[in-house]
Amino acid sequence: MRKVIQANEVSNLVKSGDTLLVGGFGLSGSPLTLIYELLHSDVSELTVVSNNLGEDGLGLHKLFEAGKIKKMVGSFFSTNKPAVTAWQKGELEIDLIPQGTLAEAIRAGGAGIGGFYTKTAVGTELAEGKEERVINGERYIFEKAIKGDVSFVKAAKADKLGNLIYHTTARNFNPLVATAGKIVIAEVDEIVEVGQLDPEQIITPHAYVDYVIQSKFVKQGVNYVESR
Amino acid sequence: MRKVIQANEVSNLVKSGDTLLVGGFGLSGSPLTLIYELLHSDVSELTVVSNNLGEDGLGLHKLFEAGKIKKMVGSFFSTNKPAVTAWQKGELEIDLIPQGTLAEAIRAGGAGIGGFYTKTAVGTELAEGKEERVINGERYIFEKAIKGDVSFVKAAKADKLGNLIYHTTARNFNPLVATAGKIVIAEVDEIVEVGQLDPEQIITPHAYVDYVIQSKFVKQGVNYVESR
Amino acid sequence: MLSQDKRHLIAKRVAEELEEGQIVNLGIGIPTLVPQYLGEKEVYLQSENGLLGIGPAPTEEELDIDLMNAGKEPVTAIKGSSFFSSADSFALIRGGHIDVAILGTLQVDVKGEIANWAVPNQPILGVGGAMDLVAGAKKVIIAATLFNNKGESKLVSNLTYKTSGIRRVELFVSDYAVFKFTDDGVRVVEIIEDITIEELSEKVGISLEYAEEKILN
Amino acid sequence: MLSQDKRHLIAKRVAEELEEGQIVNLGIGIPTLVPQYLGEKEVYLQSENGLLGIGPAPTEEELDIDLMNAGKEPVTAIKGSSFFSSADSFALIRGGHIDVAILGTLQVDVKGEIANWAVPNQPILGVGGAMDLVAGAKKVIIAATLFNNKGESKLVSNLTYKTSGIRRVELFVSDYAVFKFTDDGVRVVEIIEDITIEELSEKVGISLEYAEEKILN
Repeated sequence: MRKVIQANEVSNLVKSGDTLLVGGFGLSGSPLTLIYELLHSDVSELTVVSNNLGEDGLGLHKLFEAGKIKKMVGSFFSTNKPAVTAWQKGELEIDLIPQGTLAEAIRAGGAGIGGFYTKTAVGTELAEGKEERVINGERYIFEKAIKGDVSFVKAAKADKLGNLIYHTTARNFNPLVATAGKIVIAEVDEIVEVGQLDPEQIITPHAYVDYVIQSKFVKQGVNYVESR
Repeated sequence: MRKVIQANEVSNLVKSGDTLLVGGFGLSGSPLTLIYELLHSDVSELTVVSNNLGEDGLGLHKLFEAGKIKKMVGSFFSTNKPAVTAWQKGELEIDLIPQGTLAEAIRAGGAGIGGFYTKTAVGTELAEGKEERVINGERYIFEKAIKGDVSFVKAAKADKLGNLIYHTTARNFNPLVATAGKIVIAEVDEIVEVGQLDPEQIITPHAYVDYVIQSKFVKQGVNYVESR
Repeated sequence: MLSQDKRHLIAKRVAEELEEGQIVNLGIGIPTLVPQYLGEKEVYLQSENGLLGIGPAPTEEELDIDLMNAGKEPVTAIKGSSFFSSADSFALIRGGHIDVAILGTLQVDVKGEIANWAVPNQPILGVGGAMDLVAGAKKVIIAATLFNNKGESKLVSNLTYKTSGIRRVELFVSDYAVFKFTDDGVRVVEIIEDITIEELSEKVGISLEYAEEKILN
Repeated sequence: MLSQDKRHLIAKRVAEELEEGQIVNLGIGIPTLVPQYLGEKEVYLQSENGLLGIGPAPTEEELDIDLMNAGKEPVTAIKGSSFFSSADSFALIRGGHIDVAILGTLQVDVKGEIANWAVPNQPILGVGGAMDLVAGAKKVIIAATLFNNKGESKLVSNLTYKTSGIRRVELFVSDYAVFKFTDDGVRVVEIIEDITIEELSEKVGISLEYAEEKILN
């Protein structure tokens, strides 16, 4: 029941070919310490489920540059030029899903829901090949739940049991990916004693969290910088 | 934009034949003031979606005694003898749904999801007549989302915008029904100024809440009693 | 043995199955007796109505109608507990995040399928969270007396009561024996009552065999 | 008119459409200019990444990478704001709890169907929350110049770009006119630029009619 581990233990938890669920919206709320730990490992052929591929040269983008990502599943990659180029060359697979559908599919994966019907994207190119059904007179498309082998979560605080709270919009996809991975690792700014988090305010109960690491990054304006 | 109203304005918001979504687990977290306001109104033929039918002589059970409920949708009525008798006589329709499926269906209704596939109840009598589908090798059944005309919510505090927080397990179904009614009315123990609730701790954002009333009940041990 | 003693015997044996740090959901009845036999072992009790971290029974002063368990009994919450909605609670349950559900039952068949929600010859108007727990928990342990108050075995060849779902339970801890369910069917892991396996087979009406634990595990 | 003036003209006109207390989601571009024209009218701005209650732009000291809008620009949060996950945020959007979404577009057809996500002749690798907003918001107002930078009308008989969904928008506020979409098709509600409806029709390449507002509303 030792949940707090060292960052260098992380790469042992991820295998080549794994599906990795990663929280964050762009870099905001992105688990950078966890992501960068994989740079030094020999894992490869990862499928990464995350709204974006970090930003050019930062976050998940570094994993991509290091040739560790086979496929991305997310909602927005247009502004990431190297990813677009790699996709055009057939070097990167991309599965594009509307942002709300992505969020709902990850939640469903964590909640034991096999799939669901959404109004979003009905009649569009992103609905092609997907089952359509009329429910109460409205058109919906079917989406399957998403689960992962390992989830990378960024939270503001964890207690030693693994309960998590988040900070402002850095919450984003983090509580969702925390529910849907076989192994869930949370990177946090601060680790506190059990009892120091308000039970009404805990967003991710410790039942979801397998490991906790101390983040190596601190905020500096609109950047996260490595702490010394 | 006047959200805070008087209890006696509530019955004007409910029409005969409406589907009413009501929070609470047994009596715990039950919006008693809102429920009892309907006793003095002429609404009838209600379909009520709630985990239970209150408890004998209390909560929703009073609405049933007053002959205002045509149909109940929920997960547990066995211990409510008068309801069981009424069902046997054909005087009360009951739609029995597993508790988790009920919670998920109400959430789906509020979230623009038309329906979903759940593992719960596969192969049981409660799955009869429901579509079954195998997803990734596992059996699931289809459940439609639930929406209501009016939602009755019990919360601990509201600010004047309608943001809500709850208290311990009195939260239960309340945040769910708050998302899934065309008209959402929250009964609260305390109404505070805008800015007095922690933005990280708000469970129901004000976008969901149409009206707020002050509860007439206070806690006294394992009971809620009418305040004088 | 007195009925009350049997219930405690079962609860005590179930407690041995739990491991430090597990997330556990307790059904009503015998399962609620398990925590008193955990000793130093810390497990976290979840309640369907939205709590992880049920504490000891409240004092008179602590009684609070807001804070209930799924059996609608007043409870307390321990340090490190958290509250959540019913949707989030069943996401935890159905999504496979409960390590062990300890449930009572009316019947278990030899494959481990259980019937624990619909009381025979009564209107079927209650299910609660029973089917969600059966479908979702990582491991299901049945804690129940082997015979009902009519003297009928709860372990049966085929369910005659309504099934709670297709998921097979892992273990049935009774007052006579502990039964394990695998793809090969039911095996006796341990005999508790002073009885031979032949006598047990006869009482139950099913030919029972010991598990070869070393092979099975 | 300068391009920048046109953008503000559109934003100002859109601001008139909003009502006190509404929950509003703003797309990128012209929609982000709307708040400065609201005057005393209080609306609540929602951001897809999990915020209801976006405040004014942050000062240098307030800059915080944690606190961003959906365009990944730093923001602040007002009194009465709340934070939630992306799943809860899109539940709000898709579930019909956003009163008005103000979006840019590439094209609108005469029935009000829009194409606002896939830039032609570029790899389609981004959709973000565009389709969720189109499908879910109670009312969608398009805020865009009438002509793109090649001089082509964005109001078209049939979309030639990829649709954002089957839901038809209610209003298109452009720099030339305000268009309303009903079951009968598109109608001009108001002409902004000094131009006749005949001249407008010719420029757009579609025969346009005025709305009879009294009948339509």
